[in-house]
Amino acid sequence: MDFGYSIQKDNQIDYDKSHREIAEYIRKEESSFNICMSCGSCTAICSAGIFTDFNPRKLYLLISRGDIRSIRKEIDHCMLCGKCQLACPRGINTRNIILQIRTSIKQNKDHVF
Amino acid sequence: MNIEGKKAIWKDYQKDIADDSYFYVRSCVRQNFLPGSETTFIRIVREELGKDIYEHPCHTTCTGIGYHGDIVPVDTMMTVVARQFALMTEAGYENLVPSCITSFGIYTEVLDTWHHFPEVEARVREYLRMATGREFKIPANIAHASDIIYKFRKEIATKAMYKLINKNTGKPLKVVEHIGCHYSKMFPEKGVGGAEYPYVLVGMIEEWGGEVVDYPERRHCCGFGFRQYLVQANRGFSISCSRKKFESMQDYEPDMIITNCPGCPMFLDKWQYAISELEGKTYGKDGMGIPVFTYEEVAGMLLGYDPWDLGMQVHQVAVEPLLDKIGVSYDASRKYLGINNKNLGQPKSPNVLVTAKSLLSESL
Amino acid sequence: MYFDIFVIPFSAGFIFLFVFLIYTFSRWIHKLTPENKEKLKKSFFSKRFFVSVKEIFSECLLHRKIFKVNPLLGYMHMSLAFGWLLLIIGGNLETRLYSQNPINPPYYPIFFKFFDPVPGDFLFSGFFEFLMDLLLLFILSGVFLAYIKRFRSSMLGMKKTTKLKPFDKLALASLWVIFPFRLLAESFTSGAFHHGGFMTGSLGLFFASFLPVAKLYYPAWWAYSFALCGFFFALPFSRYMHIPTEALLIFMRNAGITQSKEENSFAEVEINACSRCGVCIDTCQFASAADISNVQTVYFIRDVRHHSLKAETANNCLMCGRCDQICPVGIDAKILRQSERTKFDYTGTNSLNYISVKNISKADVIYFAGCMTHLTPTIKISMEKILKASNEKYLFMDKDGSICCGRPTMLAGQMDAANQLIQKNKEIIQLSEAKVLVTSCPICYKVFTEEYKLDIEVLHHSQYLLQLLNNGKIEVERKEFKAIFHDPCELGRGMNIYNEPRVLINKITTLEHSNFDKENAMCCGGSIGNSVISDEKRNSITKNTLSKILTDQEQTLITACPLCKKTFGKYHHKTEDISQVIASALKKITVTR
Amino acid sequence: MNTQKTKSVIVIGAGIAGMESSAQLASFGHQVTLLEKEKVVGGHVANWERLFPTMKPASEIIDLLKTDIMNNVNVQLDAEVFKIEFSNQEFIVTLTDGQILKSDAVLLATGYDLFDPRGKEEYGYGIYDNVITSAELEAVFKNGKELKTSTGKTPKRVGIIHCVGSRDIKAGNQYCSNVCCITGVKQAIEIKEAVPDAEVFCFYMDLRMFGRYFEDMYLKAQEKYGVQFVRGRLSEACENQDGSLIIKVEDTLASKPLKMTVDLIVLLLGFEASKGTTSLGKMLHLNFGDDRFISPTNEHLLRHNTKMEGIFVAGTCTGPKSIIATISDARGAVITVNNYLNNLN
Repeated sequence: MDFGYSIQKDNQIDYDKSHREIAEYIRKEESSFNICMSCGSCTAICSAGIFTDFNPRKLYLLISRGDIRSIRKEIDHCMLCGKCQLACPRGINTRNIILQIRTSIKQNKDHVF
Repeated sequence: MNIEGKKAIWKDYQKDIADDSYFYVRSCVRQNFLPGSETTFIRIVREELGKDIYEHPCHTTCTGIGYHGDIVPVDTMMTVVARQFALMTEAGYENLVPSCITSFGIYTEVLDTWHHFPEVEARVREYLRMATGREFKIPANIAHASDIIYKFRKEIATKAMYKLINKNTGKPLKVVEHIGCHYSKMFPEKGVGGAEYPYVLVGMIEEWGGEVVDYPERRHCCGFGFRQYLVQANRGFSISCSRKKFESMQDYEPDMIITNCPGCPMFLDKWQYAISELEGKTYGKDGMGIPVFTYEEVAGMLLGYDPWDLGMQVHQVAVEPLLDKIGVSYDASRKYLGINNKNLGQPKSPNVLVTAKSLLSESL
Repeated sequence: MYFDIFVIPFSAGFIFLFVFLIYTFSRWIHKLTPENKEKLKKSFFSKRFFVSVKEIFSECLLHRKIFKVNPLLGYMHMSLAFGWLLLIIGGNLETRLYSQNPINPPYYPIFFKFFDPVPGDFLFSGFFEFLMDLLLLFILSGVFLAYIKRFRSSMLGMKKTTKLKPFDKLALASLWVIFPFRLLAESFTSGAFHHGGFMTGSLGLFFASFLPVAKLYYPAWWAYSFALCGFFFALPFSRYMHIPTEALLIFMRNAGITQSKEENSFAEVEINACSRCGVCIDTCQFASAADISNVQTVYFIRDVRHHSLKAETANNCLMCGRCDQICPVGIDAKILRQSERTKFDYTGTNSLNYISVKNISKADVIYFAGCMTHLTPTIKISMEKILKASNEKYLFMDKDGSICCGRPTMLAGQMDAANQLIQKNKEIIQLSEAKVLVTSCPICYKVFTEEYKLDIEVLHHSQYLLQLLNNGKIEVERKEFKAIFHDPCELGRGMNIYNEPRVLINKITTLEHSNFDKENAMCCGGSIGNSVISDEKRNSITKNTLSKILTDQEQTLITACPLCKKTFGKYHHKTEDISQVIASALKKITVTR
Repeated sequence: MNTQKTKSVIVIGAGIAGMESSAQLASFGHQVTLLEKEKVVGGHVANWERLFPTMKPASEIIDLLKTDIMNNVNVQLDAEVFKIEFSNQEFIVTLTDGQILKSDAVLLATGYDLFDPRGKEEYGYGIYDNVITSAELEAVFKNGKELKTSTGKTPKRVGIIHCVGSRDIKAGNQYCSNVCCITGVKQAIEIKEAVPDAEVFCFYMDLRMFGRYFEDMYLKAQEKYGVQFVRGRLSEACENQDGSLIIKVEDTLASKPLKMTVDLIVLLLGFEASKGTTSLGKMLHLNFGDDRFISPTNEHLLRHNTKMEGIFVAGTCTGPKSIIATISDARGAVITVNNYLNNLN
């Protein structure tokens, strides 16, 4: 019989242990990654967002926090249609960020995703 | 860490604690799992401090567990609390001393509620009258049992046979103090030292020669949290809370943990075993586990009471290593003998954590 | 038998080059797909052959296209290429006539002056003597220009010229000295034997006046031979490989072989056929408006050829096609880039399988606004207004949000993802049983037409609106205003649709003209073909383009692409989509049937 | 005006508001006495190194104001007001040293105090060695010291905590202090300038970049200096053995709890009505807002009048203000006082 004795995983982001190499790579390749102010315009008009919970704003944020648990699954949902890029008030090169995320995932393939 | 800063805060959080004639109310958890501690408390207060302490045969649970476990409605809880007050009034006492931290929180919460909403008090008085025909006076003073020990920590120190000092090295023992959440997190001004840096146990430890360890997760709950442990689905959360604390205190290599709450010593003690079984991980400098005590056990131990009379044989993490460090004399053979040498029976593997450790090392 | 050991360097180089070319060309042809091989074979025995020859003559020798862009540059190339050929032909005729011997060793004509400094009289001898000197002078004038181009490119009206790799340097150096050496060799010889043409002769006498020409002419011939040798050896590994390759390319192209997105040897031929003339650098708006000058087609192709292509270079291009338009060799760089980009695609497979096809209602016309159009609602609204007015039974395919047409992913080199999108959209379109697919976005239009292989009519809304007008399904009234039309890259150069929009607009107002109409249209800067360029550089391109195409600020800038509209709209508020223009001119009373 | 006898006014508080208004009042020909309880003029601004958004040195502003008051303003330092009375048409101001001054009007420019961070116990100011205040950080820069942790190490990661003592009923202040947001951005930039390879995080609830050029500074902080902004309020700070600190917040935009170790915490302290403002206001029975700052007669139109005729207010004694706002507020006060004095007979 199960008495429920288990140890729950922590939902907390532990910035000291989190995987920020992806973020560092992107910052190097696409500096506009830095200037997101999380307004959510990109997510609001996202073509993929209509069908999935793909959320560029949150994706960028989690990556910069080093919480990459979900990106492998989510990143390929993007159709690169470029609407977000037109919507972004800070002129962030959102399409390139997506491409760079994919590249960096490729480069860190031994990584636990 | 700047101790002056803490002292400044402690100054702001002093409470008046009655110095005699206490009406003692027991704790559901403690009288079942740590009966030694409550007995010891009464013994210390009567014999060592020569104070008058009375416990009414008819007093009941405060229903705090049920209240925080969402199964006892607030009015019921308040009426039961009112009955406790009535018993006290009838017995002619006015200084309430709960053994349980949650009871302390409950009584404080109820009085605060009545203070802001007199109509609620009136209603509860009416309920109590209808149910039992009893009347009551509002307690003049409510102090948790640990407050009493804190108040008389110096007296105890003077009478003590031992100090919280490693007799081999002569260095003070590194002590982790853990305060029950309901002691001051709800009403900081009602706890000695407030909510952020409570002083009640720190005061005892300093007075008795130990060195307090302030580690990052000090404020974190032990994991009991009623819903966490009582609801099976949440049990994993309960364990992970304790684990968080151990992970955080481990680097400081504490010699012992002292608590002032019913649930905390149980869970901080028992979960060490659970974790060793689940993850093969054990804590403490030598991985033999960190022994966990109630403040009464510690007071009693330092006063030279027999560890087995204090009920230390029911601990999950073996206490012997610590007793040896301090130099407390004890008869290992009597560990599992009760009153009149009645055999209490003993666990298959007394030093569970140690075997878990060895099993682990074999598997490696 | 004429021989001297100094001919050996030349002959060695000549033979090496000959063998190398035979080998490479046959390798390329061998690697072609069977059907392409077939095409090539056929073309040799059809009039296509002569077309190719003609083209080779006009492009490889006369360099007509370069002439059109830049006469001086054209002359330089022509003098070198055509001049040299004439020199060879001339030389051969001369020696044949002189020696009366049909078979001479290949070096004989080259070093004729050495072997027979004083040939004496033979048929047309005087004429040839004059002709050969004239041709040499002609070539030398080109060489002279080449010097200038290298050191003062601006003097040839070029903002920028290409940088060189080591083999290029060797080839170039040899090319630079070949003809000066020949001049010296011939002049010294003439000087020593007091016989020569108007240039070599007189120069010879001049040199003889203060130089020991009799001692000098032999080494000069050696130098000449070595220069040739150096050039022949370096050529295959230098940009000059384009000279022979371009000829092959012309044959292949005229045979109807095209570059498919998956790289094949045709791509290799194109890459080798690039002469690095650099006209693509100047036509590229990056250089002129965004101060980016290391990613242009010429550099891209160079990097591909030297296997040193970086993702950044491959991706940093607006894919506007202006360079393809102007390329003298006619290289289709857009497709080359696209296929190179596939190598940097790290998308997971079946990444888009979350897309579900909902139940689709039937219609005659299915309208796909496109992602960008959803950000320019005026276009959506106008199209709906017109479609309603036309009483067509239509279905707004992506009314509530769309999946992308697949072109952007394709442009990013993600074929798998693109195909997934194409399949999904295809399903929807087919389920609607529509006979016409109309889209407001040239980007979508291109991919619908080229990749979807639909068995129904696919139209850009500019074409469709014109149809509606012509069959009187809608009517518009004239309202004169200052207007200019901007050809979107994907619609104009991309799909060769230039007239429909103009006819359409001229029904409402009279279009004004700019120097950037049709093929010369500039890119708005918004292109989704580029994933690298920064927003700020995009903006400077947009501003620059506006400043060029608007002849006065009162003009309404009409375009036919939501992306162009949005991009220009930022800086020129009078920017309208063609559908907007029609919708606003729509007559209330429409023919109902 | 020259025909009338010159009128006198006492300005209390030689912060920037007091200095500016004194200078202007004097220029209108009034006899101005400026009282300052400290031994120096300049108030809080004198302790600041550089000012947002221009990054001009604060000393520049102070020096300019000093030259303005040098000649025709009677400045009294070390002069704390003991009491203010009104009898036969004039104000009698008694100083703690017994000195008595008279005037036709009094202008309060008594300003603000910084929130005492010990009120937020859980942030551990005064207990954890590496928790400092924005003012202390400013002092480091002003004295040209190197930015170091308590153990003398160069910080690798710094956390800047916004709204300390602002928008926090637990801290007793539910109002916004106006300038902390931009101060945080400014100091984040300065930290990056001082220690380029340090990671700097701003923990904010909202970023209120209301002023001209503020948003530009915010963008610059992200773009040029890579300062990271986390939307979440610090819940508690804990100390590690090595003196570094563990910060616990919710990253509310990621809707996840976030924990990170930082070497240094900077608390952006909010404004509170200064002791002087409170005591003088009470003494004169002026109205106070819920925020404990003085309420003028009318928040829109009579921003410098109080319910006491002849008593006027300028600067931050009527609520948190930036330097720019304070100076224009002071000038507004000058017009009001000047009109009042000129209409006296």
